[in-house]
Amino acid sequence: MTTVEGPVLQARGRCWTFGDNIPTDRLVKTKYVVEPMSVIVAHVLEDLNPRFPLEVQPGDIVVAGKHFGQSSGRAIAVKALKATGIGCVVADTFARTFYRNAFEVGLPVLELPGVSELVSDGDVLAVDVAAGTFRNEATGQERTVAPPDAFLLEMLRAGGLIPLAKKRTDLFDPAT
Amino acid sequence: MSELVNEPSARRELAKGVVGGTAIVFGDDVNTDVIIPGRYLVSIDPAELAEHAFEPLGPELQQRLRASDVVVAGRNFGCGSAREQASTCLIGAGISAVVARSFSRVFFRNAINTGLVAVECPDAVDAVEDGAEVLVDYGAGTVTVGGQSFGFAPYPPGLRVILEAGGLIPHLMQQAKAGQRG
Amino acid sequence: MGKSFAQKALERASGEKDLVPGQIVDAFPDLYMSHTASWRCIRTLERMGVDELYDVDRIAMVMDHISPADNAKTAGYHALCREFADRMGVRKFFDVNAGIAHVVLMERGLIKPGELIIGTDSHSTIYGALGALGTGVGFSEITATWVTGKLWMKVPESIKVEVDGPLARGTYPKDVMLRLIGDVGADGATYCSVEFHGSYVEQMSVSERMTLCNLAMEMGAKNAFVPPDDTALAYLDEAGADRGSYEVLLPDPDAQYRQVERVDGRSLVPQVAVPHTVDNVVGVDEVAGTKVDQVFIGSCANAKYDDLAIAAEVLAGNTVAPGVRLIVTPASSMIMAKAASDGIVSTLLQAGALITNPGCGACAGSGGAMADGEVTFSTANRNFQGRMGSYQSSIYLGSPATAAASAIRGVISNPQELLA
Amino acid sequence: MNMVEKILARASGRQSVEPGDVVVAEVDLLIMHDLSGWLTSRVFDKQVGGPVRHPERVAMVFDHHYSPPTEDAADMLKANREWARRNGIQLFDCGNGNIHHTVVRRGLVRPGAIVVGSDSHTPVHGALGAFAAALGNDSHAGTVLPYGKAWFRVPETVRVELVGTPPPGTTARDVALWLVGQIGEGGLIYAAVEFAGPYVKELPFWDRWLFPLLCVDLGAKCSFVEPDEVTEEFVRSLPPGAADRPAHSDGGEAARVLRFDVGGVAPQVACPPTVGNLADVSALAGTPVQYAELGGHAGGRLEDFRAAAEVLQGRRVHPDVRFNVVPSSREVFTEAVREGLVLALHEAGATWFPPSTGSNQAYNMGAMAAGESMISTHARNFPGRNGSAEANMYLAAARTVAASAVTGTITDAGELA
Repeated sequence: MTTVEGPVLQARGRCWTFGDNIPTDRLVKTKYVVEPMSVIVAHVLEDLNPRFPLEVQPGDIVVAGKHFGQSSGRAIAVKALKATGIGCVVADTFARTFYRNAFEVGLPVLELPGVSELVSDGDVLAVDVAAGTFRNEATGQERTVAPPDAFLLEMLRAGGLIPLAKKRTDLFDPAT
Repeated sequence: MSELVNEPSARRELAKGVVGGTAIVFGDDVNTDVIIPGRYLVSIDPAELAEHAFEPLGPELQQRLRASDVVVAGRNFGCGSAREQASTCLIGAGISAVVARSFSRVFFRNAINTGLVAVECPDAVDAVEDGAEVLVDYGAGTVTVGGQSFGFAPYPPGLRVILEAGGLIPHLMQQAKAGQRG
Repeated sequence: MGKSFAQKALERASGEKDLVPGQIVDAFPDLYMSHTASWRCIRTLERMGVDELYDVDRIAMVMDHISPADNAKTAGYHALCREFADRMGVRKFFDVNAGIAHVVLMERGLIKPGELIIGTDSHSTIYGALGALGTGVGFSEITATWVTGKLWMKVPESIKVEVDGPLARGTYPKDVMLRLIGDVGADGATYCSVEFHGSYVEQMSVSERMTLCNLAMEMGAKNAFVPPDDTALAYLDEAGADRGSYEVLLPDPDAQYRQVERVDGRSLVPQVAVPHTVDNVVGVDEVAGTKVDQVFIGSCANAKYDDLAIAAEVLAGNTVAPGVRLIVTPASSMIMAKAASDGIVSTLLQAGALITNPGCGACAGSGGAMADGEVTFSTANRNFQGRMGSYQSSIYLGSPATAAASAIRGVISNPQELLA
Repeated sequence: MNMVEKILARASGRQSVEPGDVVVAEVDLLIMHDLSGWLTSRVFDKQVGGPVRHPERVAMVFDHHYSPPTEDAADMLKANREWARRNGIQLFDCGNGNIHHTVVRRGLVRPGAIVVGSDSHTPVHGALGAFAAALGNDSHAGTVLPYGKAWFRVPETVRVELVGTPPPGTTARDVALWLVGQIGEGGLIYAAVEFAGPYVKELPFWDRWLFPLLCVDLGAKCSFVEPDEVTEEFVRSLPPGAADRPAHSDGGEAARVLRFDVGGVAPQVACPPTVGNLADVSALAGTPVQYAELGGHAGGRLEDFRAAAEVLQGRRVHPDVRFNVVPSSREVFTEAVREGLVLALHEAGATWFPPSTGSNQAYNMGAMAAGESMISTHARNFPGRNGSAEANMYLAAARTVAASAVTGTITDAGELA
């Protein structure tokens, strides 16, 4: 039996598409923020696509337009997406706090300008975040971008910031 | 209409003039915040309200309430607010009558107006133990507990019509219909 | 045999003569007050399929209980009430910014001596402070009255309460009433009309009389009454009630009373109602030192202008104890204006109070919820279990002065020590 | 290096930093509100634990609730209070004010400091010459609380220069809203946005405040106005706090410079569903509103109350409108009483609420039914934030909000008869 440390940085799965400027408020509505994750995850993104929380499968891929995850910096929005079991999120651009939170909670994300033009709901996609590669198996279209910073990839592989900080005391707590 | 005619089963029994069954016994001064907390007043649905009836006293008591047919209480039952849901929630919980030493006046009015039998009968209250069988013969003006029968002052005719119609609003609507026919 | 106030008022409202206690009559109220619960009346009316009302000018609606709306559902109820008022021409409609229904209607001259007023609120007994017969009913009854203009009323027996004064410094009408409720019990006046008489009542302001009549409900009263005198008439003049538009009804000198209660204000100390019933009353010193987490100065019992002034007098130059939340909710918009213009708001703010918008506030669940084990000292009229949040929290009731003193010290305290 | 780079270099013990570098820097202030504090404390207790390294550098402000409406809310606040007490963290309980205004008014934010918080508008503290960024709960729980540190990628600087003088009736809030429309939501992702130019230099402190505030809607990491005499004078008015360490740019570091002439900007309204959906107020004239509110991160300032009082002078709020006024801090409320603004707005028909974030996300107030509309000085207008997802939120300057409250429809204050 093998132990997987942190998330797999490659994903292959069906895609769910969302538009531009999606705020975290609509990923997880305010009234659910204080609920247990099992409740939150049953409502994630339901405003924009009621089928999503009901039908999303582990390994599926979320593709969004520009400035995905804007508004509140609440990490709970990213944690809720991660809890659905999706393989990764690819967007034209991300809101900065969403992007940061994604690495901190261990959800692979790839910023790929123009991706929203390349996909339709249900296409099967293959994404390698560490390599910066993207392939739409339905259309055969491929793209490559610069992968995230090495530090961010290290964080992802560690499973997020909290496990990383515990491991890398040289960075955060050199005194001890 | 379903929200106006509260709990059809209780009404069916009323027509025969006798309601009752297993009793659940409370003490004096049971107030409306305990019967139905203010936070649930956004509903007027008897079934939904019944889920929260007597919630401050805990789930065990709530279960017993729902398994009971008659609420028996001491003095001043239903004191506090004018909220009509205090009687509606009991109807929703399957309670067909309340027998008490005395009622707060707004609760008494609300009971009549929602079609819930509410009788003041201190002697019967003295005789009842938790879980006993209590029957209210509403026409004869008696409460029967374990073979013993206790009298209570019958309702004035004007109020009795309201009760028998299932409450004030159904009563008004019956009147209106009768008026239209006539 | 002489007649009580209630007999006379119900004779007037029913058109019948020589009523006796116990008799049931059809009475025609002068005003039907419904608060935020109005939505239930509107829904009921819709289902009845009736759109013709008896007299829309007798309808008063005040959005005081959940103000402002706390979620889309209650916002929808408010919107329904506004739409109904607009469509039906309900002119006595007061929105979420006005304040507590009872206080708003009184200060605007809509409650007059001798009138019969029904309301979807048990504390409608308060209207007796202006010599009206005010009583609480359920929302079905309000709806029925909208349609038919009448409802059944039982003619009550009467109880006479005599209050002698003057009150000692640091004690107030609230203390008088808590003592009385403690003495007669929560059902001591059930179904009765409670008339307040006596030398000290004559000296009271209308606001103080409102506290008496409001709390009469907590001993089970159907209604309460203070004989209207020059003080009441001056209040009515200022409120804009035309003297020709009402008739003062006074009990006959030989009216029959079921009982007479007497409160000697001179020997009274500040009183506190201890959880979880209003008739569980002790002198403040018996519970002094009890830790409080929150102090609430609000409600139709004690958030009128003079109540805020009393609190400010105690709080001036002091600050709220660390860890204590002091919430002040003025009873009405007009009271807020007066308190803002004469320095009371400043004094309260400087002491560390949180001043909310006017309305029922924490007394009716708009804020002030407590977690398990917490304690609130409140100037409201109810301390029932679970009324403010957790079923495992506690509410103590007392005067605004006792509340303010307790906020300063962080424990229940006798205000006489701070006012000395 | 520019201001941000100098602050990050100092705090990470480096001689210099460049855009793109990842640094671990010492944090001077972590701010949390009731909601983010609760989320962060749970992550900290469950996944990290241990003492808080510098509790004196952490502040919690209860501003989403001014008075808990439910037992669940009361439980959250109680847990927060206990957590703050247990960890020695400064707590500003209900009624002190909006998180950002409160920590500034209490002197906790100093020029040159590193300020972090979960609230997305945390970059507003760049108005005092601080480096301020919004981080997620896990950064706070995982590194800021246990070690007093956070990781940052050094951002590129984009300098936004504003020139010209807008017409009378156009306020700083209008210019700020307009800029979001010009640059576009997400138009400056990850940038450090410097606001400069003669228009900005001339603004008093609380008007400058509105510019770093909006940078989150541009997607920026942080934003700032270089400290100058206006900043210094404002800082002198605050209670004393930690030492000021103002940093100044050497000049010319900006990767890009955007220049805007604000000379022709009319009063603006941000329309649903997003902050970047701007229109001149005249284009929306006549749109009915049922709620109007002065409050939120961008409102509730004395300047807003003064502007509203001026508009409302001799006028009354329309009977169909609920006009809510929410001071941004206890200090502002007290000053508003002293200036007679509380009475003036109240008598015109407004209702005052406790210092807080007001209707932001409708925790205590501001819930709307389907089809209702609000115009406010708030910072956000996403559907579903305030009750029904079918309700509409319009964002505008205080003058426009007050004028709309008078007419019951969206109205340019200059058009009031």
